[in-house]
Amino acid sequence: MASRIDVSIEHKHAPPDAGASKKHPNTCPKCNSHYREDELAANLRVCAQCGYHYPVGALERIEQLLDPGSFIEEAADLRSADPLSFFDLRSYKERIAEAELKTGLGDAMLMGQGKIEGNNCQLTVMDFSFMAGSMGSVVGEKFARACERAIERDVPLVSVNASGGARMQEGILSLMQVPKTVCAVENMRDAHIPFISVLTHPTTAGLLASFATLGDVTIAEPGTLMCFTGPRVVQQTVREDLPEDFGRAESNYRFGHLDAIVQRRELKSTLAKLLRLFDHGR
Amino acid sequence: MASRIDVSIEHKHAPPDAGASKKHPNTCPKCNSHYREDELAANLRVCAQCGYHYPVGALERIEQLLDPGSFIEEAADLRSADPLSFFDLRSYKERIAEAELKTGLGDAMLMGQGKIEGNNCQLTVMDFSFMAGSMGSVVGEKFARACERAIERDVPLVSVNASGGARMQEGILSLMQVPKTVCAVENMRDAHIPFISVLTHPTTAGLLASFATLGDVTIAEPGTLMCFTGPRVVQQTVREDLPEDFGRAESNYRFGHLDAIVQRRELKSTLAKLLRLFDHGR
Amino acid sequence: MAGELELRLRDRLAKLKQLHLPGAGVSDEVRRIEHQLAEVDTGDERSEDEIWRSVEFARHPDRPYTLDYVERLVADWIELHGDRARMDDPAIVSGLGSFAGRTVAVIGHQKGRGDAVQRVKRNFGMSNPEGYRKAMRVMEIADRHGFPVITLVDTPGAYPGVAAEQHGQGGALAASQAAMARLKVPTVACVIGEGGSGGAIAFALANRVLMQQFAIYSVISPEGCASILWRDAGQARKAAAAFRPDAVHCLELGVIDSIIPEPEGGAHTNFDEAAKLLGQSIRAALGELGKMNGEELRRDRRNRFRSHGVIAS
Amino acid sequence: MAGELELRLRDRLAKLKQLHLPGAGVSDEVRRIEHQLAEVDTGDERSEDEIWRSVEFARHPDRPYTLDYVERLVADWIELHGDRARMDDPAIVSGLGSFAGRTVAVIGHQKGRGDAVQRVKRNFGMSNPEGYRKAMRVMEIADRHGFPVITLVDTPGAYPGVAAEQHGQGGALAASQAAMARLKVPTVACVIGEGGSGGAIAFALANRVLMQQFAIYSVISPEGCASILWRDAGQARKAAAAFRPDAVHCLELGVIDSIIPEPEGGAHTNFDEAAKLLGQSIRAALGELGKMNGEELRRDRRNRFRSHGVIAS
Ligand SMILES: [Zn+2]
Ligand SMILES: [Zn+2]
Repeated sequence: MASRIDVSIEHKHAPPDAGASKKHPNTCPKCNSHYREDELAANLRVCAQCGYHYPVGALERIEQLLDPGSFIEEAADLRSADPLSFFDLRSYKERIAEAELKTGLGDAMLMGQGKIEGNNCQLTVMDFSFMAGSMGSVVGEKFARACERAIERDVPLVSVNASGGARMQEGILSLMQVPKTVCAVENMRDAHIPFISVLTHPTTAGLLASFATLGDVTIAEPGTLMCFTGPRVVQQTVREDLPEDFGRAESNYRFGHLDAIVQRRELKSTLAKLLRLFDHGR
Repeated sequence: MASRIDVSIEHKHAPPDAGASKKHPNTCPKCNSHYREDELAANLRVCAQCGYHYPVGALERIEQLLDPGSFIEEAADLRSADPLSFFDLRSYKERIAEAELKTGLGDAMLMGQGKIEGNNCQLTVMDFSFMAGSMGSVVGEKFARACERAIERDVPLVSVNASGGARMQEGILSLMQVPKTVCAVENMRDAHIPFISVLTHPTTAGLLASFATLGDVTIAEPGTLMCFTGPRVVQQTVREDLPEDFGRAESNYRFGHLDAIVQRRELKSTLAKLLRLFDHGR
Repeated sequence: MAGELELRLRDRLAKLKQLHLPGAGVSDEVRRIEHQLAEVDTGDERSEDEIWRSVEFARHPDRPYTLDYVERLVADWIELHGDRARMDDPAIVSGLGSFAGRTVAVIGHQKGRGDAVQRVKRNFGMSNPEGYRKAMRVMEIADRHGFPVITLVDTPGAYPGVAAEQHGQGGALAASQAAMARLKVPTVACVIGEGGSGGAIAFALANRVLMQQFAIYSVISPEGCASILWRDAGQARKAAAAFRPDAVHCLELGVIDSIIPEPEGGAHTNFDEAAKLLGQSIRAALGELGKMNGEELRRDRRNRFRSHGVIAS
Repeated sequence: MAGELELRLRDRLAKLKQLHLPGAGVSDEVRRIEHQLAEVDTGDERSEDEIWRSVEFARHPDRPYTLDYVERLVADWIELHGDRARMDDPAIVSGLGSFAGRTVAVIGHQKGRGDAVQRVKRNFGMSNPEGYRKAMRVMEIADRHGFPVITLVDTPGAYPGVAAEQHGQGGALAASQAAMARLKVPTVACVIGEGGSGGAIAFALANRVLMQQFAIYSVISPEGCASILWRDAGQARKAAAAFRPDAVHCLELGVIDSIIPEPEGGAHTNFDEAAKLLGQSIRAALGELGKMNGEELRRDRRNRFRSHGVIAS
């Protein structure tokens, strides 16, 4: 059993262009253009020079997508427990506390209801900056509740995803969020509730193996890394160079896994169009 | 529009080892062994030397598979009309009459009920020697009725196929047998009637695009050519050498299109096993 | 030709009214033939030249293709891509949009227009199995959300390539039909150009099958038929005259429900007018189907195809 | 360890009996915990050594694999091959057979035994997306014909290859779970060796999830966890002790429904005995499920997974 192949569902490091750089966060990692914070925010955090899509936090994403003032957050009080009393180099409790401080969020997902160009929907938005957007019990529970609310209210669910995978500090319970959220989607499906999944950089591992790929319509922002196993682990396994856009939205689109790649500036209008279409069939 | 690519669903000539040879029909086209008629029949028309599966006519196939005396033919009186008054080098009427004389059959399919190792089933068996097993209105009608009888009697359907495709002398009506038989299978499916499809050399074109690939379980005899477009036409299109077993059961098995390749000597017991299994779930 | 066709239709109608074929959905057939009789216009038996003109118009490089109609008839169009397994087949387009005020799914073959590069890019409208699998995915979405499905058929046939065979072309064509047979939403298929054999029928198992005036619909291409039966592909005109892939003949045989008129001189002479006429016919067909529930739509569709074929016994 | 586990279970049970979590299927959870309490055997908190023994046994090259159990437990076995699109994945076996007098579908990961060639042939039990698609096809057949589905889980994980990613590994894992969530027949999943993350969960969305005594079930391999969190794959033992992939811990968390005993010294020491014990547990689980109809089975299954997770709010 000496040389086992590692098949973790978690890719091992933050993906290359989401924080690994030592540059100022407002400097474009692709073309080095630099922007003032207000400039960048006004341009939806897209590089005006080269089109690079910077990461967007959950709160800012909600501002970008929802009609002003329409968002009503739900299940905001949910917090992670520490069922395994998990301790590696530091304790899980400490990591959580740090993430809360850094992001101002209770966990890696915001959930609630809102309107997009006047169309009601249930919404989940993930934030990669909270422990790499990892899915533990809180993310799983919020997503499951979002599905239940969508059914109760008879409105579509829009899910904006960004995640490195399962939150391994919750051990097997983090894996259980995968089937739990799949079941939640299946309940929506039986109730004929539309589900639109939006993949943003990066959406990988446990997220791809659960609800993120189960949308009626699945779209991604340009450049989104969306792979089950991360490029580093795949390369380690196959021991050869990977295609340049391996695992990216552009490659996934060619291989038939995406309905569309949508520029961030078109995301709101695209979602509104989809919500209108799904509404007019009912 | 000079160099159109031809995409006929009918492959143009009888497949290489089903009659093209000028050898005596009891001489093995693979290894040249020669058998007396009674020898060959006793060995289910399989070459004792090399395992080559000779073609089997519908009546002999029924003898091989069904419990003695259990077959009751149905819809035996159906005959082709000539809706287009079709005439190419000869008239369709003349071709039909010749096929009837040559084979003693009314068309390219026998249909009825019977038992396999005591298990009741509805059965359709095709005969390639009747106009290359082509599917016109009679084959379509017999197959549709077989599905209806299977539903009425609540017994599985076993279909033993051998066909070059649609019978183009019936024009667009031959194409209509494709969706007609698909609908018949869908009605069986809704009624939870098991359907086992057996592919024998050759089962191609219109047959593959209709009921032959829609079995709950799909098996083939070794060497069966089972392609939608024949090798000759494909080669003409791609202008390169085809893989040696292109379109054969062995290739289709590797590519995931067959549940099993079953030797003729095992076919009866395999069908019996499947009928038992589907019966014990009910 | 209406004299001849009308006689045949009336004859068939009379026979059907006497007959009780098991499972043949006779009353549907009667209804359809009555409808056809109302649609048939006057004229004589089609000549070899007239039939060949349909072949040429159906294949005309300037003929409107699926996306030309989508552009003119469908609002809020969003194309849905990919089979979720291996590729996005460019020879087939599928998507959602708003037609006559209601959300529909549109699925069609797509030929490339213009230079060789564009035509090759769309593979001449010849799909790989993955294209049919993409279409089935979109059908399933439409079914679950109650969107009617409109298919636009325009293909020389399924692609006869090595990978297409290896990836299960025959099975994909069958599965696509099975998926259409299963839908609980209204479905309308329109042959808008070449209705080429298996590749076409995979999208044509619909409640209503319409055909443009100069479209063709056939089990085999004229060239293919000629080379098999006459052993000479050059006899294509003769073959076409023998199996008659034109719309009037298809209507005569009850294979289609009605003929959609084209602009004088063919659809390629006036895209807007062709689209308007196509849209009207689809709208009318969907209107008729609107009264049926899911189970009735399924039964209607399967009975429609159950009745095809002519038997002498 | 039962002292500790028993206390936790009783504590959890007490809490659940007071609580009303929305949608959490509390009464099912109560029933399950009561069942677990009855099953727990006595012992102390597992040591690092004991947990590592489970890792070693679960991966033991002589451990019985899916087909070893099929051979011993299933009559009239017929393996069903192929995804009907691209390949027959040898890392997954699926088929029909007779178990305890009734037709069932069995689906499982399959490792190769013996030399490197055999092990590579089965790709070490690591499936490509096509393998999950084959399994879904067999699930659908089982569902339509009313055959219970038994899955045997034994994989280091889904295959981390280039083509696997290109052909949609993540989506296939999700789709396989969705298919299992949809079934209207009883389903029992058994972790018989390595229950490795996504590759395992794709077959584990069942009404009852059982686990052999020395099997492991985890979100990540000990080596993977160690190399991420400790930045040193050599710390695998320590990582395993931290996230505890052993059966007792999984039972403690309510992730599995019961532990299937193995022969003294592990399943690899006595295939027949291991198979007998596995067969008894599956039979018992199917027996329990036999009383539910299709809708109840679906609901039971989804409620089962709805309750997983621990939240502090
Ligand atoms: Zn830039
Ligand atoms: Zn021989």
